[in-house]
Amino acid sequence: MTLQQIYFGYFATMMTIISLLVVSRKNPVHSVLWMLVLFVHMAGLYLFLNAEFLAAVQIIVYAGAIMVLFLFVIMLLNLRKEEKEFRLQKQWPVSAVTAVLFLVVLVSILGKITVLPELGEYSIDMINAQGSLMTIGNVLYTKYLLPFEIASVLLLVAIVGAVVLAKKRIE
Amino acid sequence: MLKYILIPLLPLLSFIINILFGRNYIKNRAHWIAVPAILGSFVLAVSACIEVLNGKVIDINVYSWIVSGSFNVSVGILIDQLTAVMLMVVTSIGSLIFIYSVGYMHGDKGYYRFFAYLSLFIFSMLTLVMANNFLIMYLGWEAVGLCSYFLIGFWFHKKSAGDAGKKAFIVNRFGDFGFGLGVILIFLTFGSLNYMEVFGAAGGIVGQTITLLGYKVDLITLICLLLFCGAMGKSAQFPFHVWLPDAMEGPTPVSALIHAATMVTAGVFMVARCNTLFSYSQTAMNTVAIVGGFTAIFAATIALVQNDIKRVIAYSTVSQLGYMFLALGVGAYSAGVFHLYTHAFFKALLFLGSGSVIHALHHAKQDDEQNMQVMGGLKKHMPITYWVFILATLSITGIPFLSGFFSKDEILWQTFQAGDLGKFLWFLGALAALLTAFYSWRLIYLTFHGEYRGDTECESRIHESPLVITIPLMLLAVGAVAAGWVGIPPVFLEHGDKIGYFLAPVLGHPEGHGTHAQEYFVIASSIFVAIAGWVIAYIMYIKNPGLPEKLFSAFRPVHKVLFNKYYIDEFYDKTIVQPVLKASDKIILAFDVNVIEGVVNGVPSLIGVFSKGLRKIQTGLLSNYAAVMAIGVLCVVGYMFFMR
Amino acid sequence: MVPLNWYIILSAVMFSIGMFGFLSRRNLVIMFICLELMLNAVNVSLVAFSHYLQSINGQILVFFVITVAAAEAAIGLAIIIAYYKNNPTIKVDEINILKG
Amino acid sequence: MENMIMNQLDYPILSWTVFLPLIGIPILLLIRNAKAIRWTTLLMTIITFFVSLPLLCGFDKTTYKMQFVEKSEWIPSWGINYLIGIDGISIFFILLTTLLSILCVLVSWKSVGTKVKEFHIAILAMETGMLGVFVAMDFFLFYLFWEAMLIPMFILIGVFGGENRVYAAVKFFLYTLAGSLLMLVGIVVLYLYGGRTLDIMALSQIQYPIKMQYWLFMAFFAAFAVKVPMFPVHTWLPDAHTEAPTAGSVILAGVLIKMGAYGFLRFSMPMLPDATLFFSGPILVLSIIAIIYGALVCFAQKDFKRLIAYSSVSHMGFVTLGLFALNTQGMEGGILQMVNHGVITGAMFLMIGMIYERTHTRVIADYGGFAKLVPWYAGFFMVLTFASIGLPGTNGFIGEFLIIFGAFKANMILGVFAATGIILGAGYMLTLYQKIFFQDADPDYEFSGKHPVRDLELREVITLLPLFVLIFWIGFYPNTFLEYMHSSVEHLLQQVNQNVYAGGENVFAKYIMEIF
Repeated sequence: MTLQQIYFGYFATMMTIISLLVVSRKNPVHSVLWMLVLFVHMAGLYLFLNAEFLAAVQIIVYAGAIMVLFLFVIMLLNLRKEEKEFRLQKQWPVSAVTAVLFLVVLVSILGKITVLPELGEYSIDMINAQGSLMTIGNVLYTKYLLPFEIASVLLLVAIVGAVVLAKKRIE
Repeated sequence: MLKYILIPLLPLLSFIINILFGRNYIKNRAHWIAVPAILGSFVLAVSACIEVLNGKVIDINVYSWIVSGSFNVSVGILIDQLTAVMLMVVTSIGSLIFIYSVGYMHGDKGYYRFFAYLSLFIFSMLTLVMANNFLIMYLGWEAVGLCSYFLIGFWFHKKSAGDAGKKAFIVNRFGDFGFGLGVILIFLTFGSLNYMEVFGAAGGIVGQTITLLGYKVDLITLICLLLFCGAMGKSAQFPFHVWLPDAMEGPTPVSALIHAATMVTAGVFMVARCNTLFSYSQTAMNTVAIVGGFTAIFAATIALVQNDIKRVIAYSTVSQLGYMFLALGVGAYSAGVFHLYTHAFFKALLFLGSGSVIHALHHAKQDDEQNMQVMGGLKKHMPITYWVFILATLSITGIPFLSGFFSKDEILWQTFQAGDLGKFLWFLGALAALLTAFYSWRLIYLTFHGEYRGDTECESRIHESPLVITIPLMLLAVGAVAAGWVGIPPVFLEHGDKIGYFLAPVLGHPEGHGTHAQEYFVIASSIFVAIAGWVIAYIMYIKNPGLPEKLFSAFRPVHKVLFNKYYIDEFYDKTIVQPVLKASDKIILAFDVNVIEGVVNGVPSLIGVFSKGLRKIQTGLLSNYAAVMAIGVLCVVGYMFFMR
Repeated sequence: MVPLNWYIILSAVMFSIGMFGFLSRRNLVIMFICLELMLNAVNVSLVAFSHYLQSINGQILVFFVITVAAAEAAIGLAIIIAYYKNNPTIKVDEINILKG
Repeated sequence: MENMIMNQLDYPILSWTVFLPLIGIPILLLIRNAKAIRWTTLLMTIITFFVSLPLLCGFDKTTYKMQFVEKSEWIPSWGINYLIGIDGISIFFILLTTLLSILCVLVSWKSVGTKVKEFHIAILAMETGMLGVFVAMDFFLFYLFWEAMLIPMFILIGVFGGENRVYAAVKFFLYTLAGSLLMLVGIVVLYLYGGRTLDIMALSQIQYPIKMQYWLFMAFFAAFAVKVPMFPVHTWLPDAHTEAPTAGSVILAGVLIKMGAYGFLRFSMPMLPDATLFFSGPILVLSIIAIIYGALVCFAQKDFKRLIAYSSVSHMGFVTLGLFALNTQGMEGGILQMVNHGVITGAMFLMIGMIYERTHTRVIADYGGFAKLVPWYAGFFMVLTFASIGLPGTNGFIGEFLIIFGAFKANMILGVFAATGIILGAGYMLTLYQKIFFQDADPDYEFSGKHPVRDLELREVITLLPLFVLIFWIGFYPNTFLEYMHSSVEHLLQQVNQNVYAGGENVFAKYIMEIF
């Protein structure tokens, strides 16, 4: 068992366990905190797949911004008092079966994939030479310029939308 | 040609003028237009008859009416001997009745309307009589039915009058139903509707038969029976007689003109006109004779017990019409038409006489003025009407040397000669003559003899009708007496039967094969019968007035049946009228509403049921939708990777 | 050397856990978190592909996935707050105004 | 183009007649006050009528060919062209439509108070739609006008109608639409089989296989039977009539109903001769049922308009009987009866509208003793009653007699049953007349004394006059109208019976003869 496999095994098991915890916690705050831990592990995995920039983004954006936002909302709505009822909906077995079926189908598909598309020209060492941030920046601002601009517009729309929605209605 | 067209057109013009301008301009000066019009057409009719007398037959096609493929009918006029007789009857009696109704209808609100409808009636009757093809006759036929509808229902505010008018029109429509089909059948067999062509080709189709509902039916008999069905409807013969007594709701001049002299005789005229067709089919002749004979005796029995003066005379009309059809049935067409001619005079006289009686009682404020039980002893108050009535009754009962005797005796004699069926029918006829004598004299004694049974102070106000009423009565009385002298049988005065010879070219002249002895026996028997009826009536109503009551109570059921006219009205009502109304009420409406509406509204409600089912899927729960999406993706992916 | 399949299995497992959470949890906010979890599972597989197929596109796609996730979270939470104002519940099965 | 005679006149008369009312609509949009709207619409309809008049005198009676034909490319790629023309059969319907439209505008002078502009626009659009149907010689154009005509009628009933007008309007719309969609399928089949052309003349030359003819006939039958209201599918008519405003009822009874029968004449018979022969038996039986059923239902009607609606079901039963007797007299009688029915029932609805303006009730029981109150009205209605019964001297008789004659010639039993229709007709019409005009009203009846009902005024008499002139003109001298039809009917019968043309004998009718 090479060092890499042990490294991956740790991360895989930890991420599975944490995601199970995130899903099953009665108290939403605990879920969010476990989610944070999950993000940290994901950042570690990204580093392992030498996507340093993404690891950073993952930590800053996901963990830092989105999870904080969730915490704010949970605190705002002081949800803790509703923990008495049963967490799951009445037809949870159906969704459990669906989820498991999904898993089975996805995994069984792997067996079907026989031919791998040919490798792209961005080999790992070429990225390390430039630094992953540089390469992503080059490609982002040349080939994917339009999606980038659209993404910015999308964010703008989200901001405006969030503000409008959360504003107090003036009747 | 214009001269002949003017005969029917003058009354039409008077109708149009009266109906359009009557309400606000003419009001009760309508007779200034109507009477000259009818007199004008009377004069023209006389001139036409004189032309026909010296042998000229007028047959003109005015313009082609309907042209559709092979079907070609034109409006045309035919004036031959038969039409001449009818023209004389219609226009002469029409004029007298017009003058009479000037007095009778004086002061009535619908005065102009009355004269308008009367003129329209004269126009339609003349069209019917002067037609030269079956379709124009059909036109006249229906138009006459229309006018009788107007005139019977003249006092329309009375519900009974309205109903009677409607009943008359619908029963006539039953007759016209048969007549219309007959006309169509005639065209289909002969290819034309013109009289001359049809009668000319009649011989050719004697043997032909036609399959109808699987049976072989003789064509000529079928045509004659259909035509006769129309005649029965119009002339109120047995199955279709129900409308005539109710038609008495109309004013009396109407009853006189339409339901005595002219319209009801249209059926007789039609059968006489188609004598060539009828003579080819023995079965049709027999049916006509039997129906005629039966109706004569049947109507006479009902007339025995009626109390309404006009209904008695109405039933006597039905009975006399039965006589005419009897004559036609045995082939004595000229005798039938001769009886029609004389009957028109004395029956119109009877009606107008009773009209003047009712008029007088009406002025005397006597309620239920048509009921004979209320009258009595009017001899002192209304001498002229009394004597005129006497003359008319003498004539109708068949007292020798009066018009009724000659025409009725001629019929009985001709029936007698027509084989053993003829003998039986002759016996029926004689019996009917006995009953006729009885009820006619009963009417005289009840109204004019004995004491006044109405309330006494009214009696003082009863007085003779004004001259404008009595003059036409007297003229008609002359007609009632003298009209018969035209057809004195050869046995009294050789070649005396002038009308028979006059009508011969159209109707043919049956050679009598009975011996003189038989003829004398028939004449003697009819005289005996007339006097016997008179004597019985005299005993029952003058000698001991109590007798009728005792007799009626003795035969209580018989009296009830006769009084209610054999319950035929109720029978028709139950078998035809009610089922139609009930069918339309319940079955048809229910069918229409439930079945069709059910289907029509059922489809959308069915769709509604489906949609209600589908709505359950929209639960509103977010996770359900997400689950459905997930399953959807699952299926697609599964199919893509595993099924293909 | 860790083969690519393992990464994909890992992301599939995370994804189905996320899906189970999303489909069966009653609390709306938790459902959003599970949604984020599913997105991150996808990101993992994307990065793994980008790494093994030596093409940078995977990472850029993850970059865009993150922006979309952020926008989506913002709007979703705003909606929850707006809804919470007039109807103080965030139980999913009580929010069924859209019931047909 | 051997069976068409191009337009001889210097101006396209048919296009002008059809689209003149349409030109009126924008003018109406500009006007504001109601009075001006009414006068302009009246003017437009009168001009259309006078534009359509030269059709009569310019018409060549000797040929069966289509006349005044106008043709121009429309959608060349599909072979659809703007092709219009008329022949002996359709000429009277055009004149009837233009005449009735004038009368509709006149009769709703006072009764339509609100939304006057929309009402008159609907009438003008209606007129164009109807005229279009009668002149269209191209299936596409025909179907376009056939559907276009529904919308204004829907508006007329739906907006300006009585109490549950929406139900009636929707029912009318769906009934006709369902039928005409099937027809569309038929048209497409014909288009494809007939060599990608929609020209009706060309399509009627082609001999289609028997089985296909049966299916096509049923498809067309669905559309036309609904319009004619033949027996089972007639329930939309009474509702549509009771709820429609007077103008709507007049147009509905006067022209809309004729399109179904016209459709049979123009499409089903020439194009599908064998199917026509095959189906003529059942259709004859259906028409007999329609006659007797329609008449019987009239006995039990409480509502004035509903009774007249059912009576027109019975009259149209006569028309289909005449048409499918498949001999000259029956056919010509049928077409003439269509014109007659348009005149008589159109006039009757006009009069019902007038009395409704005064009494605001359609229940027969509320009326009584109107002969004293409104004598002129009673007189006019009397003439109509007897025209509708078919009294000789009026136009009803000519039509009915020819039809019964044709039916009798085709098959004796059918003729007898058809003739019973006359008796029933007399029954319910006279009962109606008696209940409304003769009988004395019951005391608590509010019209007798309180506010006197005023008699016909000049405007109303003028509205009725042309129709009454027509009643007596056709009654006394029908040849002026019959002459136009002879050659077209002859040609049509040849087309239908070309394989069994023994004096226009009806094959199926003989078949019935054996059964009975």
